[in-house]
Amino acid sequence: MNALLWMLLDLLLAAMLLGLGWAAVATRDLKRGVALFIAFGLLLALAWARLRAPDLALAEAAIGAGIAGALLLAALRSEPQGGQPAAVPSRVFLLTLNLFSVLLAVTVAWALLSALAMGDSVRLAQPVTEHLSQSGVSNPVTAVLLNFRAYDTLLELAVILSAVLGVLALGPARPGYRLPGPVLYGLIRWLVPLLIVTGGYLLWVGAHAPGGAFQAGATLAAAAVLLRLGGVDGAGLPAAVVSRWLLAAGLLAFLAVGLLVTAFGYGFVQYPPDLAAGLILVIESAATLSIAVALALAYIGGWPSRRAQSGSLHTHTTEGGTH
Amino acid sequence: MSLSNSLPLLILLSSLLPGLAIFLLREESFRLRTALNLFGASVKLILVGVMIWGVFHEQVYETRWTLAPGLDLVLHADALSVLFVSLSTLLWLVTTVYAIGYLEDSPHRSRFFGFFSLCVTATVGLALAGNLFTFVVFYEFLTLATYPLVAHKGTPEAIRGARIYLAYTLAGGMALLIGAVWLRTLAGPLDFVQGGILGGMDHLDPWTLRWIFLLLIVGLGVKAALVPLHGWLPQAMVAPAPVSALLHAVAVVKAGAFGIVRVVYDVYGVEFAASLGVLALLGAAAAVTIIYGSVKALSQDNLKKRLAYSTVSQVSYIALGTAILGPLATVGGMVHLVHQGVMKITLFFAAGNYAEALGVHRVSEMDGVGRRMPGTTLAFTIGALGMIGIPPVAGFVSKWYLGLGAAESGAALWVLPVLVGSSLLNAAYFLPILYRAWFGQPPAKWPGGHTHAGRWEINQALLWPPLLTAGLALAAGLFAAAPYSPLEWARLIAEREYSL
Amino acid sequence: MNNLLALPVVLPLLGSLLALVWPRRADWAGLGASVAAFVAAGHIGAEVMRNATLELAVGGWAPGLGIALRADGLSASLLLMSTLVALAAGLYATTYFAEAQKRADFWPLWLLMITALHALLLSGDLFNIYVTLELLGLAAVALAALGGSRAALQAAVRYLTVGLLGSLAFLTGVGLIYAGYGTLDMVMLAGRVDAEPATWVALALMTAGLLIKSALFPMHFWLPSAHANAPAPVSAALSALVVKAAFYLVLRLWLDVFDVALSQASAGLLGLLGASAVIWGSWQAYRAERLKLLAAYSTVAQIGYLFLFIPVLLATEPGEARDLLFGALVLFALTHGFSKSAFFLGAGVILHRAGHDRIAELGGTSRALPVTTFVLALAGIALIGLPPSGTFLAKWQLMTSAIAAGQWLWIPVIAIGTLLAGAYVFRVLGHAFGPGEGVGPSLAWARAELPALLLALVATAVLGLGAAQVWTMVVPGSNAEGVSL
Amino acid sequence: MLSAEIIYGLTGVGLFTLGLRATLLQASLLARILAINVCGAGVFLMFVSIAYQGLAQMQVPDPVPHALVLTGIVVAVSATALALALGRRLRESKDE
Repeated sequence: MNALLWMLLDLLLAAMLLGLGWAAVATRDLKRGVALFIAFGLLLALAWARLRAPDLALAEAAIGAGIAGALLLAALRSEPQGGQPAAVPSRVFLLTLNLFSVLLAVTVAWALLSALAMGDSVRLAQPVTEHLSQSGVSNPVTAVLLNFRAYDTLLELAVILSAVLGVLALGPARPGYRLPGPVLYGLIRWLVPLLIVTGGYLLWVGAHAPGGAFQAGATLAAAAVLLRLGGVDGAGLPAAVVSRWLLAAGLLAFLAVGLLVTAFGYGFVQYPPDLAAGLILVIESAATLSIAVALALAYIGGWPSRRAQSGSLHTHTTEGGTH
Repeated sequence: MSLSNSLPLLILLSSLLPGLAIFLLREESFRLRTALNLFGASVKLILVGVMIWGVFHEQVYETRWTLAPGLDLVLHADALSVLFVSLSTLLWLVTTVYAIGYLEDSPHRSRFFGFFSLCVTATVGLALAGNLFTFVVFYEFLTLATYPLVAHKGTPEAIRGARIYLAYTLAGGMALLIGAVWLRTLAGPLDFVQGGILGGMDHLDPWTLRWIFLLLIVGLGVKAALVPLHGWLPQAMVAPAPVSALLHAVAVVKAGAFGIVRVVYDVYGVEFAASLGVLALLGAAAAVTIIYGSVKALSQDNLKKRLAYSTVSQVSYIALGTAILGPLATVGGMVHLVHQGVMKITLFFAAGNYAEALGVHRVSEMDGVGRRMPGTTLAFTIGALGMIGIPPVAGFVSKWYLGLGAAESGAALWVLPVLVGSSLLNAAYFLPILYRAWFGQPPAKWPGGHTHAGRWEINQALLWPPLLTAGLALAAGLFAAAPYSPLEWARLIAEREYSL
Repeated sequence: MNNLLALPVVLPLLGSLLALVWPRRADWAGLGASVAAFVAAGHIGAEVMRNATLELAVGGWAPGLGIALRADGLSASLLLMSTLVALAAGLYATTYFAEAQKRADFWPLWLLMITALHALLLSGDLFNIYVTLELLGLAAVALAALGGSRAALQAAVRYLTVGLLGSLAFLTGVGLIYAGYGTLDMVMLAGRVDAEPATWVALALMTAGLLIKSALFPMHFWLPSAHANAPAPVSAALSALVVKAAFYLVLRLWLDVFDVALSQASAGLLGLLGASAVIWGSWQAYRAERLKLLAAYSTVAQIGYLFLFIPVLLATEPGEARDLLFGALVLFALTHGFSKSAFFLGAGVILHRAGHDRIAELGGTSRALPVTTFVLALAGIALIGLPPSGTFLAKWQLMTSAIAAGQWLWIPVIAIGTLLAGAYVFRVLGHAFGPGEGVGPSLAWARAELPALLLALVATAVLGLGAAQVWTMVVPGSNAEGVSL
Repeated sequence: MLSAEIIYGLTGVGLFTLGLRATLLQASLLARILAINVCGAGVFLMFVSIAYQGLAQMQVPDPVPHALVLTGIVVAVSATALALALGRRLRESKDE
C-alpha cells in the first residue's frame, strides 16, 4: 500500500511539473512566465529530493531557481511592458510542430524505456562506490565532481567564466534596481551575513554531505544580489583588479594543483591519495569565490558603474563596434 | 639526385622561381626584373638543349613526387614533350623580350611578368606531364596563371573577357577532371605510354571508354578552341599583345591541342582509339572547326580578332592530324604544333607593333603600313604566307604531310577538300591585308600610338622578336630535312608512337 | 601517463586566465599561449605519427570511471590546424582591434574558445564532449557579439539559442546511451553498442544536435549572419574551426563508435543534405553582396562537401581504399580550415582599409592591397578546389571513391559546386582587379596582411604539395612513398 | 505498478519536448530562454531518473548522473546569463 501511495505522490508531482512547465512557456505574459518558472524550479528541487539527489535539490534551489530567477526578474524589468506583439504562427507551422513534438516525445520515451530495460542498472555506481575511499571525500557526488570527473568540472568553471566574460565584454552595467522600503533594507542587512555563513558551511560540508562549491558559490552570489537590491550598486564586490583575480582563482587553483602533481610523477589532476582531501578543499574554496563573483557580475550585468570612474579598464566602451 | 631525375624539375623551376621572385620586386626595379626574366629564360633554353640531346639518345628523364598515396606528380620527358617544351621555351624567351619593350612604362609590370613566368611554367609542366593526373594539375594551373594576364588592363572589357575565358576553361577543366578520374578508377595510374595503355585492357567496356573520351575531348577542346567550345578565344583578345601572342602560339590553345594528342596517342593509343570509332568524331570536329574559323576570320575587320579566328582554324590542324590514323598524318599534326606557334606568334607581334606604333587596330586602317614599318610588315608577310601554306614557309610542310597522311589512310576524300578549302579561305583573309600593307596609300595621319623618334621604325625590343620568329618559320620550312628540325623531330615521335 | 595530451587544453586556458588578470599584457599572454599550444600540438602530431594513438586517463582513473583524453591521426591533425589557425588569427587580432580595451576583452574569450576546441578534439568521453560543446558555444557567441553592432548582437542571440538546442539534443542522446550501456567512454561504448532502438534514437539525437552546430543544410540558417557580422579574426575561427568541430564529432560517432548500428540509407541522407548544402551555399555565396557574407555562405557549401564523404566512406570496404578516402576527408577539412580563415582575415584587412566589404565596390583593391588580393586568390583557389591546393587532391579522391562505389549522384554535385565556387571567387577577384579608388600601401598593413598570407600558403602550397603527410598521420601504419628525388 | 524512474523519466521526456516546442514557437528572447531552461530541466530529469534506477541494487542512486546534472545546471545558468545580457544590449542598441 505504501508503494501505491508513493506512486500516486509521484504521479501528482510529475503532473504538477508538467503543468507548471507548460504554463511557464505557454503564457504570453512574460512576468507570469518568469514567476511560474521560478515556481517550477522549486518544484524541481522537490523532485530531486524525492529522487534522492539532495545535492541537486540544493543546487536547484540556489542556482536553478535562485540565481536564474534573479537574472530573469532583472531582465524582466528592462523588458518593454506588455511584451512584443507576438507573430501568430501559421496553422500549417503549428500543425507540423505539434506533430513533430508528439512524434519526438513518443520516440524518445520509447528509447528511454528500452534503454532502462537494456540490462545492468548499476552502471558506474559500482566503480564509484569501490573507489570512494581513495577519493579524499565521502560524498560520492563530490567525489565524482572533484576527483573522478574533475576534468569536467574544470571545463565547467571555464563555461561560467566564458559566460561572465561575454557579459562583461558587452559594456558596463546600468545602475541597479533598488528595493523600496526601510523594512526590506533591514531584512537584507540581516540576511547577507547569514548567507555568507551558509555559503561557508555548504563548502565545508560538501566533502561528506550534500553541498559543495557550486551551491556555496551560488549562496554567496545571492548575498551580492541582495546587497545590490538594497542599494549597494557594487554588490559588495571588491575593486575590478581584485575581482578579476577572484574570477580566475578557481581555475588557477585547479590548474595549479593539476599541474603541480605532475611534477611529482602523477598524471594530470591525479591527486596523491593522502593529499586528496586537502587539495580538493583548496580547489573548492577557490572555485566558490570564482563562482560567487562570476554569478554576481552576471547579475549586475557588467562591471559595476561605480568603479567605472575609478581606474578600471572598462571606461565607457559602448561604442557601436569596431567598424 | 641526378640529372636524370632532376632535369624535368629544374626546367620547371627555371621559370617558376624567377616568376615568384618577380612578384616581390618593386615596380621600379626594371633592371633586376629584366635580368631575372632573361636569366630564367636562358637557363631554361640551355636545360632544354640538354634534354633534346638526351631524349634523342633515349635517355630517361623523370621526376616523381607523391602527392597522395597512389597519386604521383610525374614529370617525364619523351619525344613529344620535348617538342612542346622546346617550342614554349624558345618562344617564351622571344616573347619576354617583346613584352619588356611592349610594356615599357606601363603599370603593374611585376605582376605581369610574374604571371607570365607562371604561365610558361604551367605550359612546360603540361608538356612534361608523365600521367593524366599531372596533366590535369598543370592544365588547371594554366587557367589560373593566364586569368590575371587576360584581365591585366583592368578595364571593364578586360575583366569581362577574363570572366568569359574563365567560365569556359573552368567548365572544360571540370569535364577533363571527371573524365580523368573516371578513367583512373577503371585503368589505374594512367602513365603516358607511347602506343597507349588502354588497348591492352580487354575488360573495359567500350561504351564507357567512348563516354570518357568525349569528356576528355570536351575538356581539352575548350582550350584548343574546337567549335563550339571556342567562344572565349575572341573575347580574350582584350589582353595585351604579348599575352595574346603567348596564348595563341604556345600556352593555352596549344595546351588543349597537345592534350588531345596525348590522350589519343599515349592514353587510348591511336589504333585503339580508331577501333572505338572516336577518331572519326574528333576528325569531324576538327574539320568543322577549320572551316568555321576561316569563314569567321574573313568577316573580321579587327586585326587581332581576325588572327584569333585564324587560330581557331589553324590549331585544329593538329587535332585533324591526330584524328587520321597513320604515321604521315601524325607527322603533319605534330609538326604543325611547332609551325603554327612560330607563325602565329609572328603575326601577333606584328599586330602589336602596328597598334603600338601607329594605333592601327583594324584591317581597314592598314593601308601603307608596309612603307612606314617595313621590318614588321616583312615578318607579318612571312607569317601570313606560311599560314596559307605557300612554300617554302613552314605551314606548307604541315599541310603537305597532312595531305599525304590523309591519302595514306584513305581519308583523302574528306580531308583534302578541307585542306584545300581552308587554304583558299586563308588566302582570302590574309592576302588583302598584305596587299593593303604593301600597296595601299598611307594616310596623312595615323590613328594614334606612341611617337617613336629613333633610327628604327619602332623600339628594337619590339622589332627583332617578330623578325626572328619569321626567320624561324622560314627556316623550319627551308631546312625541314635537317637534323633536329621540327619535321625530323615529328618523324621521330611518329616512329616511336607507331613503333616503326 | 601521457600528460602531453593535457597541454593543448591547459595552455590556452592558462593564457586566458593570465590575459584576464593582466589586461594590459593580454597580447603577450595570448600570443604566448597560442605559440605554446602550437608547439604542444606539434609534439602530439609527431607522437601520433610514431604510435598511432595516445591516451591520457585524467586523474589517473581508468576510463569509464574517469575521463580519457585521446589523440589519433584525425584529432591530432585537426588539433594542429586549430593551433596554427588560432595563432595566425590571434596575431591578426592584435592589429584588428586597435584599442587595448577591445583586445583585453578579446583575448580571454578567444583563448577559452581555443581551449574548448582542443578539449573537444581530444575528449574521449561523451558527457565531457557536451561540456566542451557548451564552452565552445558560449565563448563563440560572446566573441561573435564582440563587434557590438546591432546585426552582430542579433546574430549572436540566434547563434546562442540554436546552439543551446543543439547541445540539449546531444545531451539527451548521451543520457540514453548512459541508460542503455552504462558508460560514457567512447572506446568502451564502441565495444558494447548494438543495433537497438535506444542506440538509434540516441545517435539520431546526438547527430541532430551536431548537425545544427555544424550548420548542415537546412540547419545552416544561423551561420551566415553570425559569421559575417563577427570581428574578422573571430569569423575566421568560427568558420574554419568551430563548425568543423561539430563535424568532427559526427565523424567520430559514425565511424568509430556507432558503425555497427548504421545503415547505408542514413548515410545517404547525410550525403543528400551535404549535396544540397554544396549547391545552395555556393549559389548564395555567388549572390552575396558582401565579402564576409560570401565567405560565410561558402562555409555552408564546404561543410556540405565534408558530409558528402560520409556515404561514400561507409560504402567503401574497410581497407586501403577506405583509408585513402578518409585521408582525403581530413585533407579537405584541413585545407578548408586554412583557406577559409585566410579568406576571412583578408576580408578583414579590406574591411578595415576600405571601411566596407561590398564586393561591387572592391575596384582598385589589387593595387592598394596586392598581398591581400593574392591571399584572396590563393584561398579562393583552395575553396574552388584547383591545384595546387589540398582540396583538389581531396576532391579527386572523393570522386574516385564515389565512382568506385557506384555513387554517381555526387559527381554532378561536385562539378556544379566547383563551378559555382569558381564563379563566386572570381567575381571577387574580377572586382578587385578592376578600376577604382586605391590608396598606396603603407608599411603598417604588412603586419596585418601577413597572417592571412601564411594561412593561404599553407592551404595551397603546403597542403597541396605535402599532402602525402596527411595520410601518413591519419592512416595508421601507412607510410606514403617519400620523395624520389 | 509504475516505478519512480519511469514516471519521472517520462516526465523528463515530456518537459524536453514541450520546452523544445516552445523554443521553436516563441518569438521573444526571454520566452525562448525560459523554454530552453524547461527543455534542459527535462533532460536533467531523465538523467536523475536513470540514476534512481540504480537504487534497487546499490541502495544509493548512481552518483555519476547527479554530478553530470549539477554540471548541467551550472552550464544552463551561465548560458541564461549570457543570453539575457545579449538581449539587454540588443534592446539598448534599439533605443540608441
